[in-house]
Amino acid sequence: MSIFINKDTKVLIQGITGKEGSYWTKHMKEMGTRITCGVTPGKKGQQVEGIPVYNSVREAAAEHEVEASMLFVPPRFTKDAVFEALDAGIKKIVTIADGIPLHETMEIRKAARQADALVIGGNTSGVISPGKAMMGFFPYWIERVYKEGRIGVMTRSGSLTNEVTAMVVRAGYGVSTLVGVGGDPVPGTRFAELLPAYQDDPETDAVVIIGELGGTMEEEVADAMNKGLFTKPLVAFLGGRTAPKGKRMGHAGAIATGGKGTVEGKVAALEAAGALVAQRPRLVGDLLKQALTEEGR
Amino acid sequence: MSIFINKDTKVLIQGITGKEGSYWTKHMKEMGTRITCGVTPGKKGQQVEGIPVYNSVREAAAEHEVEASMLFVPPRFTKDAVFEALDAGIKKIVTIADGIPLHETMEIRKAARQADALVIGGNTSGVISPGKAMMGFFPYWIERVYKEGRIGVMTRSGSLTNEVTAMVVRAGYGVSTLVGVGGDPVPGTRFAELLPAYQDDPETDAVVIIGELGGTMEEEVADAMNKGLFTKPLVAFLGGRTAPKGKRMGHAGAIATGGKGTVEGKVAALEAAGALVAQRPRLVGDLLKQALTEEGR
Amino acid sequence: MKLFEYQAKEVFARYGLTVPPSLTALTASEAEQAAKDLECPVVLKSQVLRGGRGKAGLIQLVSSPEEAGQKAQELFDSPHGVRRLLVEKAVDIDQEIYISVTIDAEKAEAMFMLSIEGGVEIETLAAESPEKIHFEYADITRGLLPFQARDLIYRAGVEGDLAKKLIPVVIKLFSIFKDYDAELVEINPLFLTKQGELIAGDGKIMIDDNSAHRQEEYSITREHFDSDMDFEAAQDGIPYLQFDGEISLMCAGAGLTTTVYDLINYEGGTVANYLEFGGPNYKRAKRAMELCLRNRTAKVLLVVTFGTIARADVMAEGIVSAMQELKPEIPIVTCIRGTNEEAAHKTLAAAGLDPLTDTEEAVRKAVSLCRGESR
Amino acid sequence: MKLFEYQAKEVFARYGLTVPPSLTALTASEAEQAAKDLECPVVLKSQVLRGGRGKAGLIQLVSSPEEAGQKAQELFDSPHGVRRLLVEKAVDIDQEIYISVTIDAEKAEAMFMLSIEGGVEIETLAAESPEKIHFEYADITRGLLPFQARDLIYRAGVEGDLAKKLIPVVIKLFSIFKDYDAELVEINPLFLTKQGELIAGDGKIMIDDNSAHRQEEYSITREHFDSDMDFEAAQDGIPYLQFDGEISLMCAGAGLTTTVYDLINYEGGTVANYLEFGGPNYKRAKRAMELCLRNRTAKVLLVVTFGTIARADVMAEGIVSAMQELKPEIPIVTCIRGTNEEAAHKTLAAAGLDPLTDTEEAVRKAVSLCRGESR
Repeated sequence: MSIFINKDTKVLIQGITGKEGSYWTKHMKEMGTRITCGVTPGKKGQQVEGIPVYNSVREAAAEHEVEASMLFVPPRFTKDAVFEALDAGIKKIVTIADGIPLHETMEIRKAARQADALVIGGNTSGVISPGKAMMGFFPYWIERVYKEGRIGVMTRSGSLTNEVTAMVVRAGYGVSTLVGVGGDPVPGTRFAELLPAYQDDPETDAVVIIGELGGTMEEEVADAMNKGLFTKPLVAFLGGRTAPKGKRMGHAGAIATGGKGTVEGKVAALEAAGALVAQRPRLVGDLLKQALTEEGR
Repeated sequence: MSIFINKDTKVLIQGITGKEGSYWTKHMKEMGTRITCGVTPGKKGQQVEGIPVYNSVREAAAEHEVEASMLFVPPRFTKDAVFEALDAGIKKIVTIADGIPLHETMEIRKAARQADALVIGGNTSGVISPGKAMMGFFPYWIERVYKEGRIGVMTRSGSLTNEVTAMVVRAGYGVSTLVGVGGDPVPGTRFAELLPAYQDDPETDAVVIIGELGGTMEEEVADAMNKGLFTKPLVAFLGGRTAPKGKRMGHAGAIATGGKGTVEGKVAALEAAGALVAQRPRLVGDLLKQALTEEGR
Repeated sequence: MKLFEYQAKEVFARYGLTVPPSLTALTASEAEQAAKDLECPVVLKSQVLRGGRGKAGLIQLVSSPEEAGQKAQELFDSPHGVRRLLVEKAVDIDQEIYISVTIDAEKAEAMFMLSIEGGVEIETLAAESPEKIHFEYADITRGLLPFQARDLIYRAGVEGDLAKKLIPVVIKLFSIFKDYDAELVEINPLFLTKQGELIAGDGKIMIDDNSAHRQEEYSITREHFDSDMDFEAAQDGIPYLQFDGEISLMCAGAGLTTTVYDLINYEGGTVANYLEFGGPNYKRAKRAMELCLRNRTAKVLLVVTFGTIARADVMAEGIVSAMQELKPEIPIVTCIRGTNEEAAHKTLAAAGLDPLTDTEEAVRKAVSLCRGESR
Repeated sequence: MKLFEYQAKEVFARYGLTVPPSLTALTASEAEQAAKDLECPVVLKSQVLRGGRGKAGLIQLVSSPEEAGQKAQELFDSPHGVRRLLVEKAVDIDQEIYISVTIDAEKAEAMFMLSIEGGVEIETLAAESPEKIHFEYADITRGLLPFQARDLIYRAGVEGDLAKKLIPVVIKLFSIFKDYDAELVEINPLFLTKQGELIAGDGKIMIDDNSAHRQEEYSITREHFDSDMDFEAAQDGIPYLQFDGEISLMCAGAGLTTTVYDLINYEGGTVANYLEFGGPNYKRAKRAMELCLRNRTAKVLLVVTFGTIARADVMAEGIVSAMQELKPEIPIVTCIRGTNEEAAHKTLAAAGLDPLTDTEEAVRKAVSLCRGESR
């Protein structure tokens, strides 16, 4: 098991012949990801790491089974690539692109929801289920971070994810599935929308969320917990507690507006919903132990 | 019973205070239509024929039950009014406007389908179930046309509808529900999409379709009959058999393009599907008799 | 409203599509000068809206300015109403492609058609080799996305350099379609030159009449019509079609009019003209009758209506007072039904007309009047 | 990228929204002349991007050109970095309205906020009287339809003539939002004058940086930044924020940097600057270190990374060679982890640095170095 992706998920790579695309295709494949085909317009007939390349998603999907698409496509062409995947009926899409025009991120999220699909990203490292499969570019070879285990991780950040996940591993745990929802103001998928999958995943005992100031994603997690949609232990770490007001620190998504999105507000909401909030990354491990012991696991 | 609308359908009138709107509101009400409220922006608090007027559909729908909306709105504002009704969750909409910009008719039909709603029109007289209710502007007082009965009528035309329906009545029948889908190239609802309702209507014994050259609506009816989606007797009359090629005769929708849409093609498709096609309006009554006698009714 | 080829090509050029160098000419000497300026060989293309210009001899390749002047004069003198020529530099053609965008009414989407065998009419291609036409659909709100353009092109079997050049053509075609509220934008043929360039060989743009208020650049001119009558009626906002038969038709409602046209044909009659007397025109009987009576071939005026908002009594009064003013020399057959028809029939009878109520009867009467059988 | 008020108002005027007559002034004498030309009373508005200009005294009402010149000089001389004034004719105000459009990330739609009690900051309004803010949402593809603008206005309790005038304002605001790839378009206050006219009293437009390639009209200038350093770093494409503490921060990754900033504060330290050394900048250690070392208040340089594509070994080599070239006088604390970290640690150790691997340890060390506790 694992959420979003597993060893059997048939993955298409859009932008497979590019420098990043081919490099990470090799790594994803090495890690065990089942990549069935790739697409780069005009490159039909080529092969990348033994994977056949097509001109279009429609063409690739006609020849191969495809359940998910991984995009290595520049930000300005990401909307086009996402819509191409959605139109071909693909329901799981990961885009790492950093710099997608903001209005296009709105179009992407809206279209994904209308198609009942999940788009993860942009501005993320992707999704990884250590030891099973990966859609993205994680340094899975760093064992003190990407160790297989039973803790789900969701994050808005990149480097901070390594920092915090290392603490999860240092505490003796490993990761079931890590999803980077990305640092954009309008990510394709939000924390709370992934909680049901973690709730249902028999291989996930608890979830760690790595948030930051700005937006309302952490508040939505608290809401979902209050509604009983997620009942496993949840530990959170949030960056930006001391960030000065009025300066944009962190990701573009990390802005507090209209009285919403402050770290204090998020912490209060999460704690009221029963989550444990770590003030420092180092404390995430302790809180996980505390939560899982309370649960009697 | 009857399809689309009956005595109990709660109808909202958009554009109720206008000259046409208020005139036909009076007639629809007189005929028995249950009109609960009306909308004209900026005219909140007024009354038309005792019906309260609101500024917006949202406002009206919050105060009254609304199942269907009848638009008396100029063609350039029809898209806005249809979307307002759709956004308020209304699933049955009739627009009589003649002259809706073509690209907006595409948007209207697309949005209606996405919302699982039916938009009838534009460029139509609307829908009437004689003796029960009316959304539109039919001369229901002309008894030799608008007589209650058990024949469903669907039409792309206005004046021709009176001509043909008079023949139905002359043959001793009456009308269960008459739907004018309208003469626009992209009507909101197409013949074939209404067939299931006629099929299910216990008060409809047979259907007459009044078509013309151009488009593929009649061919779609034949398809539906071939697929067994409609099994009651169907009689068709089609105008434009002798129309010279290359001239636009009839409605804007009445153009044969890409080898499709000729009357000969339509007649062949309908006859192959088991429909009876009248060469002249006068013959519609005879064919109905023939069909209903064959059916043993 | 259809644009002329030269107008469509102006639009193409505005959107960055390549068109051949060209000039327009309103006289033979302008055509000769244009041929000089452009350098021969040039093609003289008659700017008329009818199809099949090639077969009708309305397109001429000429190899010298003198020939250009001479052929131009022949075209202007032809019976096809040529009033303007597009003088266009001849193109060195390697391949002809068909591309268009129109509307799929059922899907309610823009529909692209692409065939890498262009140069013939799409109707012919659809009938003879439907498998050679490739389709793509675009939601009008979402627009055409680049991947859809690529998809269409790859499915048509185009690859490599030509595919790269075709992608922007498809995308620009959609922009034109959208920006001009078009019913149709067609490039047929789209030339692929020996130098590998894509050039619009012809161009059709049809603008939706219902969107005319936001497409003010173009207005109806005499050149859009076959006859002065058509043009005059259109300026008056009265839908009108000119034929050359014997029955002048004044009807209300497009569907009914078309049906009456059929019935006249079934009865062996012929139609002089077809005039829309319904909708907003139902109070304009005098103007409508005036236009009808100008048809010198007409032997009878047939009025058929069955209206709702277009009240029968108002139409009848209009007809009667128009008769009194215009004093038509040909007989009038009326079949006016609908709202307030009793009053209408009284008015007509009082004026000496026979108020018929059955369309077929009226048609038969009109046809027999033409034959001089009765009056 | 934020536009200045005068730029935002230029955009408003282009879309047919009414703005007060105004001129800009770069000197006190230009301000005096502008006051003469516009006729007093006029308002001098400092063109800076910070909020709360009124409270900070950066907006001045003056009643004579002489006063305008004098107050303008005071504004230019103030410590707020005022480089341009908008000299604006004073408006006769009856009511102030708040209107804006921004983004609702969860709905992925444009979000309008309207309050008929404007003039205060939306954060204040949201905290104190949330019921006075009315919302409407528009799909970015479908656009804002007129009925939605009406709905918003009627729900806010506006009716009659004012409602009619507000509808086009809402619609135009959306057009600006869409055409300028905006994150925010705000008019606060929108004045209703005693004559019943709606005039934009202030204007904010924030353009999405990721859409800069299609918004070429505006570029980053020195006026957009608080300090020369911020501006220089931005021109180099290096995200940089200037503070006035003791630890110069060179970190990779926005989330990690923000967290390190928190940890420094927890430990009682202060930050001199915040520089993004990740993403595309990970190979530019020298330039990054150069910028950091310009902070004369900095007592230590702290480097924290935990990267993937931004390789640890490359960053370490960059740091070491930058050290050799720039010969920093302040100590450097490194905590570089991620891809190829073993090699990175060897490189750092060979250069005499202590390659720490725990962020908190590194922060504590930096803070104690500032206190002079160890080295």
